[in-house]
Amino acid sequence: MDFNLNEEQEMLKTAARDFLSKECPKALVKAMAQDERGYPPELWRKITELGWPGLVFPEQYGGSGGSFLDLTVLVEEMGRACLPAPFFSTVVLAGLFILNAGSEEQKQDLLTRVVQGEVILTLALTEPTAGYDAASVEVEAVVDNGNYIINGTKLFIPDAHIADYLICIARTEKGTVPEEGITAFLVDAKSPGISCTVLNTIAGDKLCEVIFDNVRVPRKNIVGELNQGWAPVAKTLQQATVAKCAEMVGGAQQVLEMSAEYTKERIVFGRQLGSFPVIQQYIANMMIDVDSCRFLTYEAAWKLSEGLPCAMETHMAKAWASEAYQRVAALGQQIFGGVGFIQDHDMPLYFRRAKAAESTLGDSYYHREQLAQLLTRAESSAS
Amino acid sequence: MDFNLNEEQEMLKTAARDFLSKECPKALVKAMAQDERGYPPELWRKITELGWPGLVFPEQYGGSGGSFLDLTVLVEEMGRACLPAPFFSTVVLAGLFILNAGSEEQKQDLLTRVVQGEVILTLALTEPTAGYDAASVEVEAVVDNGNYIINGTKLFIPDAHIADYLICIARTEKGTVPEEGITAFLVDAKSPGISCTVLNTIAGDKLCEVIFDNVRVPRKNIVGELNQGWAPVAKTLQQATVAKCAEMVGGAQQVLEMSAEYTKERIVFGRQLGSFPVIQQYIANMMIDVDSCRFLTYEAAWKLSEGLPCAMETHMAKAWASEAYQRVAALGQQIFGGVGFIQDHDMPLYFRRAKAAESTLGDSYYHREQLAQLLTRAESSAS
Amino acid sequence: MDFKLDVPEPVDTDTEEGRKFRQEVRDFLDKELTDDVIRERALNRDQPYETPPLVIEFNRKLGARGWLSPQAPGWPEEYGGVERSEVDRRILSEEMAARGIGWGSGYGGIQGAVIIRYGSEEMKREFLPRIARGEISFALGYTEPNAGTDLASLEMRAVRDGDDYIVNGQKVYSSFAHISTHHWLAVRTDPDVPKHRGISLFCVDLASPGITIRPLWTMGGDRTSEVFYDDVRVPARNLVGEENHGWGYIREALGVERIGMGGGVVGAGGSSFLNDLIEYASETKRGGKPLSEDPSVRQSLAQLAIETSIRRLFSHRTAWFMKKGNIPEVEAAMSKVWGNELDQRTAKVGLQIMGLYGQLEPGSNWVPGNGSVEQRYLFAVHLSYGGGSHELMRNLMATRGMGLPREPR
Amino acid sequence: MDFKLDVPEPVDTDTEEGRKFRQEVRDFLDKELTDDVIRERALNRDQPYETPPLVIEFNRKLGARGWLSPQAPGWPEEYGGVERSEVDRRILSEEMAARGIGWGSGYGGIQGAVIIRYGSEEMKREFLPRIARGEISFALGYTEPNAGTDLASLEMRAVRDGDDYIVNGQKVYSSFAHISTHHWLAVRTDPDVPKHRGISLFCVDLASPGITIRPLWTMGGDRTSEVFYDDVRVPARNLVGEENHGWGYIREALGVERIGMGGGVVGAGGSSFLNDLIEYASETKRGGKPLSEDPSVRQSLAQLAIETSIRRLFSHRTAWFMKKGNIPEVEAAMSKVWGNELDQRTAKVGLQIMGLYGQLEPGSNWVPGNGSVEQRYLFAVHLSYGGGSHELMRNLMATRGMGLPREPR
Repeated sequence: MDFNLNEEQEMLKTAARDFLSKECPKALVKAMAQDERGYPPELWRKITELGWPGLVFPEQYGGSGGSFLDLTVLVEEMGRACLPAPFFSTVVLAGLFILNAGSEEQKQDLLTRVVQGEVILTLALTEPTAGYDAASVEVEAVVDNGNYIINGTKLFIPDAHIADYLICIARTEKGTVPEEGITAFLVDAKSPGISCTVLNTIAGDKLCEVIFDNVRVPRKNIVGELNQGWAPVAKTLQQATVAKCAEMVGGAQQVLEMSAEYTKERIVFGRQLGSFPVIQQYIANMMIDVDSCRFLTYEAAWKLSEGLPCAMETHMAKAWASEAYQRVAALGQQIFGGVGFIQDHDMPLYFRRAKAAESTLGDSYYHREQLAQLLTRAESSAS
Repeated sequence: MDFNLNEEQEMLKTAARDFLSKECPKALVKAMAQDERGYPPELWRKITELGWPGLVFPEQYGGSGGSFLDLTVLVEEMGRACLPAPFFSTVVLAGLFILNAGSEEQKQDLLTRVVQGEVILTLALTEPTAGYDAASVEVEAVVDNGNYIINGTKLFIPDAHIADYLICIARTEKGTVPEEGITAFLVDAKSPGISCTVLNTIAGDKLCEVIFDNVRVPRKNIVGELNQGWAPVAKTLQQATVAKCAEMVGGAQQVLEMSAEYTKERIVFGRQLGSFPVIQQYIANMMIDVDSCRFLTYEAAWKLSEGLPCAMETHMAKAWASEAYQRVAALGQQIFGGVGFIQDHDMPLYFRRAKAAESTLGDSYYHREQLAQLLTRAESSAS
Repeated sequence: MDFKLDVPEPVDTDTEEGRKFRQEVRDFLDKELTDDVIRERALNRDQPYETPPLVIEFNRKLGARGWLSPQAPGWPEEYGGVERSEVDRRILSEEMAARGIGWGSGYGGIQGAVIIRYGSEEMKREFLPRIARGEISFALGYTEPNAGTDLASLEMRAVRDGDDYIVNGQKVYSSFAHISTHHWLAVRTDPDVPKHRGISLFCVDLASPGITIRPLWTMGGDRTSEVFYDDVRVPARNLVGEENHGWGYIREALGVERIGMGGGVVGAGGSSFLNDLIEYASETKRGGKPLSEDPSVRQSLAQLAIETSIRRLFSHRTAWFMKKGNIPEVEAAMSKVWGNELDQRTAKVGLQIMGLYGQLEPGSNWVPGNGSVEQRYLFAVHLSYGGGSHELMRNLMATRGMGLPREPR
Repeated sequence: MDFKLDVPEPVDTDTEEGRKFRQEVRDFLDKELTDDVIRERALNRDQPYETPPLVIEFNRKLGARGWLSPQAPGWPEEYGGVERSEVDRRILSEEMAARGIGWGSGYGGIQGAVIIRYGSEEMKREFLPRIARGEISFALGYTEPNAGTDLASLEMRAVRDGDDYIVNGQKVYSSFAHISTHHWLAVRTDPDVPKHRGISLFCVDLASPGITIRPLWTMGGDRTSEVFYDDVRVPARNLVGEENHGWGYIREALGVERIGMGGGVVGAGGSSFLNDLIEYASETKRGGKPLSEDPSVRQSLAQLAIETSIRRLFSHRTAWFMKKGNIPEVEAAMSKVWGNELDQRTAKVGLQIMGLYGQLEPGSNWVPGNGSVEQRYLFAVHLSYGGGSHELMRNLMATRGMGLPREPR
């Protein structure tokens, strides 16, 4: 057991924190929520120069071959800084999917460009059905003359409005179980028949509605196996879920720290706010929530890094973090009071993101139910 | 709207409180938890002399024709005092069932004797199925030569060990729905074939296992209509549920008051315990729980008294009180600390009863689900 | 006990005059009571002390006809009270209730109540008729950057200078200051006495030279304001009551205000919101089944229904307690704490039930109910400290309600 | 980071001597480590500072063979430490782990740790070997009727008289005092200095004349004791460390003690309890279906599984932190608060799932699992104040962990 990061990870963490606190001030974050694109290309260029998009990809694609745990460390700092950049969509969702499922040729082509910061990608999975299971995939792709024609609506797709390519998860066959008959297509975002609308969201992130109206995709753009697309989606979802938890850990940690600092500065009834025992109880509860989120998340990330099975750990981390981050943010708001309720303050950034993060990639109920299946299945197979 | 009791109810409440604080000290309550019978006959005699068993029954049966709200006031004080007496079993469960379902002759016979304190009754409803719905009734009564033969096990039956008669709810027919084919039988507790064992319970109340082994009951002992017994059971359950809530309100109120008093006496770190803001938050939360339980309960009781429908109010009261009383008792334990953990203290009486009361007559999940049925049914019929 | 709603004695409004008046009221409401006014009133129900813009306009029109409510309990005629007949009052009540808003719980009432009790004769004659006519609207000037929960530590200064006071300093979170006519301003007039004893209260014309109002946008999307005073001259006749007695008036106003918080208008607000959620859950399918068939959703909705009932009962208890002539300090605190925390929970559960759709904001494609739940989720954040922090409310409940000793200071 | 469990380097125990020793240990355990001892140890896992009766007996037998654990980290031989070979230690660990108990986390270790650090040479020679042999068992003598959470306000007096101290007064909640050999007694030796500076610590032979032990039965069904001292003579050589320095030793002992609380032995306790619940839910039918198919039950069990994982991670973190040579004050407090409150929740959820059956007590017909969950529900009540109230633990976490200012006294 070792609860410390290793030396390289500590360096990565420090470097990322320093960089982001300098290059990604909160004013920029707030401006980007209003911005049409939603990210500053200049900052994204610098991030690419730092090699972050390539951190987790193998060296043969230009990456630095870092572990999933390394990625987790980096994403935590992004969550802390509320970084407005297409990292999660391009690297975590689409990039890892390509790594998990793509052909060598696709990896060479796409991952190399991801690493260089030349393309923005995203994974077009969710739909108006609003679920993360295979049964929720209803967008259809039918074969036509060696091509596929995609029809339907994808919803809540991050960064689709700026993406060069979408990886569209579509149904190509009605299988006997929902997991069968799903295929992933690499779709040029400028293909005729695609229309994309940015949704207004609580976090000011850029989730999109993407309508596919007879969108034609060549067969060679299938990523992975025809009809066998669910397995890599599931794997990618697991990785993305842990990464999302890391983002939440970063945010929660920052809320805790800024709240604790504020309780030392703020004078109420002639005393520092932090000297009131009720406030101390709040801070202690926030500490418990932050540490518990952190450990659950990093245990899952470590297992992913080591190639160990971690379905249970992933469900635990996301079920817990979804609620804990919201609790931490709510206590932060209560501690800051009026000053934290002003939109210009940093608190609302976290309060809003905590809500968004809860619903993304499955909420607490969903993950507890998944966990219960594993728990009771283990039980019934043991007895 | 009037949140005060009326003058007679205030008098009843004061008289009951005075009487019980004198005649039912906590030492007696504790002794009775160890006692085989579980109640002091002398005290029961005095209670009968006060007319409490007759409070809610019409004058033609020797009662004083009080309202259900009057009964609620009285039962609250019993809950406050942790009264060990067969009142709930005899009057609330069996007595009200007879009033709801019995023939004039049965009422004359039985209720008159209840009022006089001559008989102890109970309702034998629950079984190892441990539910309060009709489907949980599996004990069978089959007709045999004008008599009925009852077989099966009733479980968690209060005061069966001292009861003169049991009202046994049995299945006489397989109906198309579980509510059909249920019949109530008045059974002499000394009938051959009945064996009764007292269970050890957290509250030290006397819940029993009652095994019916070919118990013969004459046809005339049917209370109400053959096969139509569920409706009066359901009505009685509603009344008993509200009465149980009143008992819980009384207990919670007492815990709040004794905890608040203790915080004024106890000196910690040179100050009264109650001057610590964290303790004040606890007491405030207890106040909210006590008042909310009280109002929900009394609204349901008032509606019962007025003959108004109150299924929703009943589910609300029990769902809420089941959890709130436990919260109040747990905070009481936390405030008293070590001294309240000693079995001789009064706190454990309430902590234990709060748990027992939660599971009795349907717990929070059960009542919330029932409530949800009413809420969504209203919605779907409205739309 | 009696849980029947208090229904007034029947009055025959079906006379020729009555019918005519009813038609007049209906025509007026058809024209003036727009959906936007109704929504603004509902959103504002937890801030009865400040008047939002459309309501200001609507009140002015009501006031012009003598139909505004602050005087409903009966202000003397010399202060602008209009003695309407029982029939008229009943019709006004019924018609406005039919549109989902109450009559008799209008704005400006809190300031009016303080002025009628403590104001000089001159102030009463100047302000009360204009409040009754809806011509005056107030923004609160209490909070400062260093005086929030601990309000009495406010630092803004007013110095007597002839017939005026010269006022300097800054207020924050002064909602609707940019569209109100007056500031209900608490300032320090004596810095050399214990902090509670040197505060005075003024009615300040917000058009006075030297006042600058700057917007502050809240997380809830609403605008509030900072108000800066730079050598502002306020006539001494605008002092409410006595100099240096302001803290007592403010406490009284805060107490009155709090009564309306959390519960809102009895029976309104919270429960219709819950009904919307139940309707949403019944009509929205996930995985082929209505959300309302999901057992967790059912448990959540049932729990909210119970807690909403408790809100209703707490509100009724407070109202009943006041009606008996008591000051419902503990009762109002309980009602505020409960109602406001319930608002937070309800919005949270609402968004949770909506899943991914819960994060959508007004105006977005696919947004359920135009984002009203999401807006409420953000708005509700401030309810647990605005108008008295819930930590202080709970301390008050324990000390005043159960006699716990106060924390030694 | 690395979440692999720390597994010791492999050691070849499969030698002839090793096999022989293993057989000897197995035979011993077959005979002495009864189910009752195991259960008593498990129940006592949150009170590592006092030794329950069957464990006292078992430890004595282990100690007689030199197999007891307090000396496991290595006490010098002159104080009774037995230098066992790595092979022997490994075999003892493995065999006891196979029976579900740990080796190396025995009783008397806390007192031993204080004595070895602060005790006089004479005291070390007198007590440590007997602790190592399991001959001595301690009951804590800290709490008094007016000194619980605020322990330093204890009033019991010891007055020097020649080579002895004369002790008078009363202790409460002194668990197992009636079967222990010694009292680990905190008394006031100087009443004229600030309260923390006048406390001393003694090892008192509980057989001393003038000591009366009276039973106190707890809600959890366990016996604890009141201990009365009436002019009890305690030899001055039984003073631990220096006179009037007792508070420092007690705080240190409390800190060590707390490390074990909440988490218990890493990985043990809580999770097997949860597994029992899952098993119960899977095997018990209600309305024809296993309880484990009820969605609410599933949510509850999953939540407990997550919270139990958090307990495990908190415990491991504390252990790791200590291993690095740090004093885990904040970490241990978090672990205690979390673990003990989780124990309360787990028992509560357990009973709730059992429905009507949840209220049955041990020995009753129909009781599930002989009432172990119900007993735990009652027992767990005291965990949130015993060994440091959770309010104080949280204050400590915030002040030491995040640097919040202490409450002014």
